[in-house]
Amino acid sequence: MSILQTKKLTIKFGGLTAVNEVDFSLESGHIVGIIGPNGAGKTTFINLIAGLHTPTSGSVFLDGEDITAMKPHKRARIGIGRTFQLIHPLENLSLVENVMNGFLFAQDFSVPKARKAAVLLCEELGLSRLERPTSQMNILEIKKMELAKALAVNPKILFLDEMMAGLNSDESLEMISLVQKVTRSKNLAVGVVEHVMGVIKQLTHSVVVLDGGEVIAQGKYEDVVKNERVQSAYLGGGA
Amino acid sequence: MRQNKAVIGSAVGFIGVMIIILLIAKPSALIFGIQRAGLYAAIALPMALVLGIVHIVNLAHGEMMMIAAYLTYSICVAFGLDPLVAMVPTAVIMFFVGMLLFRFTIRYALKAPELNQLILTFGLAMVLSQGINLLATSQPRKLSVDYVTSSATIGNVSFGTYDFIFLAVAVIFLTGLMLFLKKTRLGKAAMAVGQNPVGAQFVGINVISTYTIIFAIASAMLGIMGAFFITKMSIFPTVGGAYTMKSFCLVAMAGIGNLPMVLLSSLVLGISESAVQSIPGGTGWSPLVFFGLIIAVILFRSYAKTAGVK
Amino acid sequence: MKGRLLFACALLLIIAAPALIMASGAADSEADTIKFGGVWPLGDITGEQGSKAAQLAIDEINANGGLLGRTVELVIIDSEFSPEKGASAIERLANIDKVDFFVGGMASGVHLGQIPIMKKYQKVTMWTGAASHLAEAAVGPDQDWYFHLHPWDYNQGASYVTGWNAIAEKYDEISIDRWFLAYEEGPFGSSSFEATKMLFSDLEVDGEAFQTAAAGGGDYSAVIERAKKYNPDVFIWAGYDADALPLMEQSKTLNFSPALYVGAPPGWPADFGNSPLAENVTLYGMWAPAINAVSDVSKRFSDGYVAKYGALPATYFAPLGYTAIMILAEAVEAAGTVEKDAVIAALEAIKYESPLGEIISFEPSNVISHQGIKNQKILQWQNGRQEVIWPFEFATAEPVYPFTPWGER
Amino acid sequence: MKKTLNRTFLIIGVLLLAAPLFMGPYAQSVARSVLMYLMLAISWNMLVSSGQLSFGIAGFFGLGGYASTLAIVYLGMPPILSLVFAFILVGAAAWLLGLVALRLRGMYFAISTLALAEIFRVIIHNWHGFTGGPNGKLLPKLIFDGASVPTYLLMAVLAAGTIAFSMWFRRSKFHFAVTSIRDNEIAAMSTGINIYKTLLMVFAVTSAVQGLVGASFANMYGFVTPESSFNMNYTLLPLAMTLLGGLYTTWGPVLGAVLLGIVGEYLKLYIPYGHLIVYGIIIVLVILFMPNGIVGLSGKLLNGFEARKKGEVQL
Repeated sequence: MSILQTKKLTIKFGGLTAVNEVDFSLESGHIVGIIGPNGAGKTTFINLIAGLHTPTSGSVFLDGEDITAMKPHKRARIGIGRTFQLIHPLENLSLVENVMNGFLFAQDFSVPKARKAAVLLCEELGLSRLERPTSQMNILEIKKMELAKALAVNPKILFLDEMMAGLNSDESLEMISLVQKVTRSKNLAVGVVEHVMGVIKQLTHSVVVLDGGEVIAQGKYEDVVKNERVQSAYLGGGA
Repeated sequence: MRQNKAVIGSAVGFIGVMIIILLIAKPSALIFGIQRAGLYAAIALPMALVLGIVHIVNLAHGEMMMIAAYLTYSICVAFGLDPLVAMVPTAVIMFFVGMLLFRFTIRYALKAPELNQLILTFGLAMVLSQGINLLATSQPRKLSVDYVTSSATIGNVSFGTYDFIFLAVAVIFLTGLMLFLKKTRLGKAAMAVGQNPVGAQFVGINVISTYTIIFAIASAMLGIMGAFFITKMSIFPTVGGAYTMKSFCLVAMAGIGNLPMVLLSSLVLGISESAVQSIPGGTGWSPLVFFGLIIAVILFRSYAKTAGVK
Repeated sequence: MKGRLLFACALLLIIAAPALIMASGAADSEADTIKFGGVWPLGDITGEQGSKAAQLAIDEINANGGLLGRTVELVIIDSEFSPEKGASAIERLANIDKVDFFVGGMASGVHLGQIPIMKKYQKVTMWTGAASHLAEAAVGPDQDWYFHLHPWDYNQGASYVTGWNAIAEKYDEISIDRWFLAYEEGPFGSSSFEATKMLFSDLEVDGEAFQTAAAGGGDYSAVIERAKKYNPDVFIWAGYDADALPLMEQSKTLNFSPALYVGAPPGWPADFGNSPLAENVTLYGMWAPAINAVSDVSKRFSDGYVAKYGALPATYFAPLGYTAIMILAEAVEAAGTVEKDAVIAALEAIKYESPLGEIISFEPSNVISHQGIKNQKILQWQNGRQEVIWPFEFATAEPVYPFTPWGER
Repeated sequence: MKKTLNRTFLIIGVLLLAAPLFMGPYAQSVARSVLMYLMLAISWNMLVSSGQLSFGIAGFFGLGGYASTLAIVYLGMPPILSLVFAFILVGAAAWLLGLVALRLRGMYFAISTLALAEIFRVIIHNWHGFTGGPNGKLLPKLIFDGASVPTYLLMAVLAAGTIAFSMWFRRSKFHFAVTSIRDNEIAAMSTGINIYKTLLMVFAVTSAVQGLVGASFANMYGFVTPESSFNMNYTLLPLAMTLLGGLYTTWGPVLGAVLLGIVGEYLKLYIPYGHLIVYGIIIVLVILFMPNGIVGLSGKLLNGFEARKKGEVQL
């Protein structure tokens, strides 16, 4: 039974239809890749689910409940976690304080309790020297912190937007196993936007291909990449 | 862009409706309002330029105009010149004053949070006005020139003709700036710097010197305005403060970096203020109209912008 | 983190320490000096010249051998036009400088903050400013130590009634039946309007507010247009010095020339008299250099001021500041002591010939028991000078009537 | 170690607050006005920690003064109660206005707060019958009948309360919420922070503090007038003080208010004509050479701590 569902989700900006009637679902314990060429509407789609945009039409369901009109901060509280394509460390908070936010606000922990929980979570992800300002962290640590921030809201579903961008192959591998580990241990439903096909292949259980805001294919990675429409979309031929 | 058109459309519409109402009910209020709008716009345009390109809210804006006015006054008194002639040396001097102020103070606060720039320019404003107070006392000064009182009568409405010069100055400032920004190399560079300082640096534009020149140009414009100002108004050390605030409000109402809207906003405010003042007992309430309109416009724009995007 | 905290505290202490010393260590006051404590807004020309004129009086007294054989001293503190600064200044004068008398004053908004503090110390006070009846109410009755030189707002209003009636009676051609008041919308202008409406209730009075140039206004077209339509015999504007010339210019532009064009600002802009627009403008005031012609005290004061500061005083707060010191000195001389009750008694009996022309003595006003001057004078700009036209005993010129139309100058 | 330092600090703080009690009415009078600015600066600094720049301090200050005065004059409210009344009324007004104004950000929010402050002033100025119009209103008597020591004590208690509130604020959830909002609203939202509600609460409470200060001003000096109660100085000086001391901290505004307050008082004794120029020059120099304020600078000096470029220091 899928935990997250979208039905004919659509958003238009002026004349441009960025996401067009997308039906999509996620299941707990599964990792779904969301791929497509630049401008296909992947990030817009995540923003729609996170509540940053209001859809023009269509709806979003979490656990069968319609959350289409819900405010973004509420969605975080009911278990939608995400990371950002452009990373957003809160630079005036230290590493651990960045992670504490989710515990404090999505889970209503007290400050000392949130700190303890954040320390535990950071250790689980292999982060150390937790009182550092974010400006003293390297890119892998920042990415891990972003993951920790998303996990701190105690998510049921998790969207990872370009988590591997900027990482070298060793670091990517480390992140991949980390994501797989938390998906299993927390029984998460995960959506991954990624450009590197190798990562998608390794990480995901299935993929959805977006082009021009529409789903043009979905299924197992191996099958989908053979799809003609997908190939022409990536080659720039258009559908 | 769309919302911009909506704002311009409603501003023009508003002005149109006001003009029609006033033409029927109180033609003189319309004329006074347009004249007042010219003064507002001419003073606010240099601030809009600085804010749009250098991204500095200059709280010493009015004080710089005050300095320019005192400069004009001193030049006129010393050499017996007409203020509109003394305008030329004033503008030149103010160009360099602006350059120095920028080079030695504001430049160092560019990278700091905008709050630092606010307080820095607030400190400068204080130094300028208190300095003049010490040198020239708080007693107001004014140059009297004959042509200021020229007037015309249409039907039974008499009004000053000289006052239209402020509208002319505003229009000349505006077209001059638009041409400068769109047609000249320096202007294009300034636009590029204003939109994306980092990117501009990559294509080889010297950001700091562009900022300096823009600030100096704005100061020279204030120099010109200072000369015009003293033909109509008295000057005293604290005369600038109110115009800093008014300009700031106008620029915010127009939207940052939108020079033509400064003129439109001035017209909206000038005519509305004048209309309110033409009602007996209305003067006391005219600031309410001024500030109320500003809030309304800002809110309207923010709603127009967020419609569809949360 | 904690280190920084300590550092911050240490810094606080370092900053505060001199303040502690400054505040607790009383200024070494010689028992031999008689001390006056003065508070003015020194950044404003009224306060600047008022305080300088008071210093002139102090210098003159010392040059003549002091007071009761003791030297006199004036401690001047800036009120910065702020009630809390003005109030702190009084506290300082009372506790640190330990002055014998309070003098000075300008702006009701500052004085309202000072009055409660003054009441606490009840030192003999000779105040030269603050015209608001609200300030008088704040002082309240039965405060025998409080002496107020400047007329209250209603005194001024009443003196205009008296003055204009006298003028209308003496000069047949002058008519004063229809009044229009253009007033700035602040406390000064609007209380002038209220008072005028009340005092001239048997005449036709109308008015309209304008935004003073001192507060960012300066467009008088609306009010002039209304006045022109009303067509008054007397047009009065109650605004500030910054309004004077622009208002005249806009009147000329709109061709508005009432028979009596009266300005009632507390001060005039520099070189107003030199402007051709100024000619025949009538004004209210308490002093003008022209009074030197009818008063020796005025001349002595005025010459002394010019000798010391190089220019004629531009506001009547200068002679008022000078008067405040001199009148207290004369009372101390008469009492033979600086002891409070004796000085108050001497002040109650005093008849001091002031540089303002009047012989000042203290009488009750609406609330307080010691009000000094109750009249403003009516003056007129003639040939670049302010000439007194009323009260007639100080008159230095006949009024020019009617106001020369703009086209004929 | 930590305990001793805390205790040292507490003792110094209490000593400093208590010192004017033994230094006579003049010191108390100056200290009172320092404490007033200190509270305005601290409260403003709490809101600015969320990135929202308010130019409306003078507006809420004046509103509080009028609320308290009118409550005393018309309702015969006891002075202390009128302070509470002003606190609540201004807080409620700020809440309602915040509902609209907090949709705006950056310069636009700043301008709208400035405009609101002016609108308060204009309404009070023109409402002759009720507010006394341009002339203002007198209070029947001063709080504690104007006695210097109790009045100072009241201000000291209010200031200590404000400082304590700010210290709590900087350890509480609010600290995390406002700092996140200042850094990045979208990221803040995605961790579950209700931005609008957080800002609304901070705006209402800090404005209420400003109203309380205005009310105590009215009760200390016994009057309100539109010109003095809505004076722009009440907006601009707390800003300058906060910046001088250091943004985003509790002790920054405290230091700034004490320093500028006392320097201002000093200067005018030695330079009676023209001391405000020196005051202005000090502000300019401080911004140029200590862009992070004294607390930021001292932080750097002590820790060699260069990393946080915005110079934030948690105390």
